Amino acid sequence: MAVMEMREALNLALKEEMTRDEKVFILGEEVAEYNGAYKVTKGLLDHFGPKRVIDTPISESGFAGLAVGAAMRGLRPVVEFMSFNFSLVAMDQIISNASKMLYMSGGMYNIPIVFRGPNGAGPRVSSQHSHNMESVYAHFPGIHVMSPSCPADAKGMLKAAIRCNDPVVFLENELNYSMKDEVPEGDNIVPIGKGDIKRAGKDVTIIAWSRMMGLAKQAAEELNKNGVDAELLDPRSLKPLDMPLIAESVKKTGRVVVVEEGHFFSGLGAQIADSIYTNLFDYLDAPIVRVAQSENPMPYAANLEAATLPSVAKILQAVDQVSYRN
Amino acid sequence: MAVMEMREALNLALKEEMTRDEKVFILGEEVAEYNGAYKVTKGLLDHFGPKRVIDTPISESGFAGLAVGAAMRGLRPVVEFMSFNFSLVAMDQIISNASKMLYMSGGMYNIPIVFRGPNGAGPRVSSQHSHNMESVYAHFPGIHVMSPSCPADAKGMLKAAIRCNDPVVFLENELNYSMKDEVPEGDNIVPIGKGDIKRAGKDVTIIAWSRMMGLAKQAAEELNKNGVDAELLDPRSLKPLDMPLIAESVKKTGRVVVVEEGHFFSGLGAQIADSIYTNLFDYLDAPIVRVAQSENPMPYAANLEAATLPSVAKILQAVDQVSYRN
Amino acid sequence: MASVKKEKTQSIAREKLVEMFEKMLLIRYFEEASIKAYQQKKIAGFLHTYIGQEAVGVGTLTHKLPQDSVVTTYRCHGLYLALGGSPREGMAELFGKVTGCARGKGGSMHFFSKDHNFLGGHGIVGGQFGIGIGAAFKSNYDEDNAVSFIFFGDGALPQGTFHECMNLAALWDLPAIFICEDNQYGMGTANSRAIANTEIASKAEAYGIKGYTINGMDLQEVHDTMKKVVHETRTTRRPALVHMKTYRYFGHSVSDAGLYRTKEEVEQYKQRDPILAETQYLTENGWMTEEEIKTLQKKVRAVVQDAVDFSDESPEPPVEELTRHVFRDEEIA
Amino acid sequence: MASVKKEKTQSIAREKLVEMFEKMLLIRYFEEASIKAYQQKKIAGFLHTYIGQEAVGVGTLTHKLPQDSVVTTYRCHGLYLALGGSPREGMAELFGKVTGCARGKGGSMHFFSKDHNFLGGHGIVGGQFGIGIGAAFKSNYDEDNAVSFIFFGDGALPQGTFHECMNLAALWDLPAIFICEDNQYGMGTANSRAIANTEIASKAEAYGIKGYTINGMDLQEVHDTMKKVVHETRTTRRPALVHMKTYRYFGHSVSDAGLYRTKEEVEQYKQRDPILAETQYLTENGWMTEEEIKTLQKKVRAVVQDAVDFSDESPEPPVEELTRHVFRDEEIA
Ligand SMILES: Cc1ncc(C[n+]2csc(CCOP(=O)(O)OP(=O)(O)O)c2C)c(N)n1
Ligand SMILES: Cc1ncc(C[n+]2csc(CCOP(=O)(O)OP(=O)(O)O)c2C)c(N)n1
Ligand SMILES: [Mg+2]
Ligand SMILES: [Mg+2]
Repeated sequence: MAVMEMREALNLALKEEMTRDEKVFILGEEVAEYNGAYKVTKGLLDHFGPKRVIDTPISESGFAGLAVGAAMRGLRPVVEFMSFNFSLVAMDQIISNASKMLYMSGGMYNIPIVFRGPNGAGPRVSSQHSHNMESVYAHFPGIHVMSPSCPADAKGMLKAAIRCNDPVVFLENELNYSMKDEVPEGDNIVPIGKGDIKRAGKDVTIIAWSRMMGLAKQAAEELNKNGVDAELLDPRSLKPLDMPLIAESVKKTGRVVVVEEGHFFSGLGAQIADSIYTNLFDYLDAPIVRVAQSENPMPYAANLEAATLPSVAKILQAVDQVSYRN
Repeated sequence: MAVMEMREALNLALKEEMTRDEKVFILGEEVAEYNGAYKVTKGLLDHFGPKRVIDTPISESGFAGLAVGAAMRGLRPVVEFMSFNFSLVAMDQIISNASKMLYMSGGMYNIPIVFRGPNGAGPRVSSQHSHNMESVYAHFPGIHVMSPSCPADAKGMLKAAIRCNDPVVFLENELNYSMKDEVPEGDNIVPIGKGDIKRAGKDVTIIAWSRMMGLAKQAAEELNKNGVDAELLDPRSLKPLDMPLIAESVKKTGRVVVVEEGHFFSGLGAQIADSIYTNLFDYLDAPIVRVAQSENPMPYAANLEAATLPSVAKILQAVDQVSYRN
Repeated sequence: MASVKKEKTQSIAREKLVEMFEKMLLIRYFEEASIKAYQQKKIAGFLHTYIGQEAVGVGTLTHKLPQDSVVTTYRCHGLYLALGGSPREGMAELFGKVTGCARGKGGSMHFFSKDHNFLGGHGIVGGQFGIGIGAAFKSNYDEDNAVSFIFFGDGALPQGTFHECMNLAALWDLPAIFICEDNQYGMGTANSRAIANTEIASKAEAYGIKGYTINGMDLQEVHDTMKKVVHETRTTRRPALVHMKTYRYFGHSVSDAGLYRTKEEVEQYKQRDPILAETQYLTENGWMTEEEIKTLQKKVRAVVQDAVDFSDESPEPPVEELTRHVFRDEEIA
Repeated sequence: MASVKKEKTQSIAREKLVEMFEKMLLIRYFEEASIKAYQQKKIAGFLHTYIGQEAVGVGTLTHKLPQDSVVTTYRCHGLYLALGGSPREGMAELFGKVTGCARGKGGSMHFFSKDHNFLGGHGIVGGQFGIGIGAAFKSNYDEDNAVSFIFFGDGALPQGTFHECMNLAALWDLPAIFICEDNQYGMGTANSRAIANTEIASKAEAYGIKGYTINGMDLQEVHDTMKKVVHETRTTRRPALVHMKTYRYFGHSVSDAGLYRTKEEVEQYKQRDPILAETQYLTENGWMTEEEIKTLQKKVRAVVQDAVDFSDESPEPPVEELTRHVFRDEEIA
């Protein structure tokens, strides 16, 4: 198995899928000549040429909309948002058009688009550049939401997203792009809707995705030293959620911590918690504890930024709390 | 006490606040010469003139942004979205600018804007015109979210929103505009963050807001016939939530149904449920039951539309379920 | 009305003109029937009719080739019918029946037809621009020589997406024809209260493309000029902006009282009604007798009545339809 | 470099020119210091410097009256300093210290100054247009005779908000001056790959307003033309569009390798450096001796060093700051 960075795994997924299906093309700001703001599309222009790897002006609404029209006429666009913060100006195209089209056309026009790019806080980029969009996109039916936490998943999930015949919001993370790990050769599709146990354990289930899984892993190591055996569950697909997998884990541990990078109020963790309470109430030994970003915009100052975001310490504290150890 | 329609109560709030403070002005599509698409602004142009009651082109992002700039320089804009569906094209101005400005300017520029208009499904207006936006706007810190369920609240809440020195998303409902009820004279401010018990009861707490409170009231009457005494709680402010009031009610009833018009997944109800589970776990006699719109875009056909939306029957079923009666 | 005989060039063959005339009649009668059905509460929600604007859609889309795409606003019935969409399926859509062109799920604002690459029927003002240039992009991608017709109202011009998509189309040589159906109002707002510089065609220059102004009440002018524009866009791959001056006789939607304009203004436009004008043209040129016109009108009315009957008799969507078509890959979810 | 003595009109008095020259120096040195501090990891996140574009901001904002407003992009340090913003508070903001102009919460992209009605420092491309016209709107509302300066990059022109706000400003006579700082690239994208029709000033016509093209590397040209434009907008209340041709010497932000342009191109622009040009002008005209220039440079360097020292010594925001300023009405929430 090759070891590669997350950005390389994503790049490989794009390359393989573009090779497999010539209806797949990618467009976005700086994806071509600049090789991508975060180099995820590196080399694709050279390989596939300007017909299929397309630099756009700063017109997110325009090119997201273009992708919808192209998809209706049979192409399979991959739209890169330089970051998902900028998807806010294109939101109407994603919600009102991409996610509604199949339904409101009575099944006539499906929209095979992947909207992808980094989600969440970059390092020290402050208020307007640090949004976590998962709970927003997950709220509207007609669109899937995925977010990988390791290179192998990144590749297998992006391939699944590209092959999906419906719109997918695919949330990467800038701070994870240089994460290195093994990536199996071949297709190794990770189906939409399938979560993964990243560490088996019996005492507490920590649900985390994207960059938060890294923190959860560190927390699990710490916990292990103290004799707490944490199970790490990565839903991978944030919508639809892999409820069978979650149920299996919760039945085993009886205790759940949900970690998300985004804001607490109306965060995706609230839905995950609600789904667990509703379906697994009798298996819970304690109320679920959520770890999330605090309820303020992202500050620039280093100390405040650190205080805002979830951390290993906060996860440990949450595990303590859910285990009635505090 | 005068009896008036919800639209008249809102109109009166606007009129009184514009009279009180000449920095308050209103802008939006058709608010002036047309007297408002839903007549909420009726007569305001005649009364205050075109300087303060302003018809805009269809440029939601432009005029929402204009409001932000005007607010930074000391005015107090009320922005009418003809419906909150159209706020999707202005979302970046609301999230990235209005809700972040005070924080990212280190406390320098506050943004006293009310973004208001009908939210949720109009009658038979299909996929693109039926969004419930509460959980989206409530997710981002820096903005309050309110939604009235009766004329008196509509007036008192809108006045509070206009006097608030921070941005408020104020969600009305087209189907409620002609609801008639008593409205007390005078200011009768309903403070942001204060919920209300619309019916006291002891067996089950039904949390509902906006048009859903009407359904909840009908359900409560039905329940009463069967000897079930429901408490109806309207949070009114959806963010911040009135957790003390909710706690009081839950401690009394031990059973909770949350009704929202919007979609289930990542709906605001998930957060309300999560907050209750977290803070009041030991008081709950059964898992909370949520009633929400089903997980599909809004269909046009009458029978499908009816099947999608929450209904009295669905609330009754939820109460049955939470009471272990099914 | 003065004779139109000599004002027009006979650039259109009789057969073609009769065909277009029939389409205009179909749209007119279809829309009249829809208003009636709305009053009978068989139709609900919004209903935006195309009455008055028939010449724009019919005169333009007669130049559409099978591979071309068309997209428009919520005011979509006319274009759907102009393209050859089934009146039965159109009316059934308005009635919310499963036999509708969108299975009763879309409604009045969301007509679609895959057979005609009719990409809808869109409710968000400006939301269709991207779709239209996307179809044009596809045409270049697949080199199928298609063009894309993007219809929009004057009210959509101040939206940001207009600018973004004009720029993208001009920058990338996307064969998109931006057709502004300027019926002079966006709801109750006269376009001069919404658009700085109402010389709409002149906005093309900002993007380095060509702009055209057409009297959209004149079927033959629409036909002739659009023939040229479509040919040019098809061959050069350069987008174009077309300003169609037209008028809607009814309110913005059925619930609009129309207090923002005078009856005289409406009457004035009705004098220039394209159906009236072509009726005169056909008879004065001896292309059709009054008798033939009446027969044709009858035939078209029967088609519309059949559509209404069909819709009346059609079933509502079964309730399983509620959760179908959320995703194409229905096994996920 | 050829003598500039005779090419320029002496429309600017010595004192004024020296003042502007000093401002340009301040910006240049401040930005150089910020790059250094970034390398020393005292600054993090994005850092977009104004080096090369000094003449635009300085030559324009010298015409600002106290009641006027200014808004710009993330490339905001230069304008902040041109307005008279405190170098200490600016640098401290970059250092993320509580003494910063946004209390360390905004960072490089979000400078603000209420004293100067400097409305920020905005990170979303195009996000500031609305703010700018809103300030202009306020000026009409309060009849305070102000104008609004809206700076934006060439890369923002394809954004929908540009169009929406140009249209609103022209439609409503909002005294906003739209100043496109065309440094020829939006990140790695040459403007010709982003904008159909790069004659930016000509886009004013689409809105029925005036457009101007200015050599943004020439302080005196900027000063003179903007004097006229500002006066015109202030008196007529008509917005204007100004195309400033300029150049950034460094990468888009500090992390940009700049492979999309040649060293020769950069060098060519550096030859036209406004600080260099004005140095020559001042000395050749005998307005300052080389000695005086050196003394001035030293003085300005000391100001910047003081700002760095101040920022080094300033405290981080106390952790209570984390949840402050989410709302003005802090009791709600
Ligand atoms: C983004 C958005 N804002 C507002 C509306 C509400 N609305 C629907 S149609 C309309 C007027 C549009 O006028 P125009 O574009 O001229 O088209 P016409 O109805 O005249 O054909 C408005 C304001 C909407 N659908 N979408
Ligand atoms: C809506 C949006 N899309 C993308 C970005 C990422 N981005 C930041 S700056 C920039 C280039 C802007 O170029 P230009 O407007 O010319 O300004 P300059 O940096 O040259 O001053 C891009 C693409 C953003 N901040 N906002
Ligand atoms: Mg119109
Ligand atoms: Mg630039």
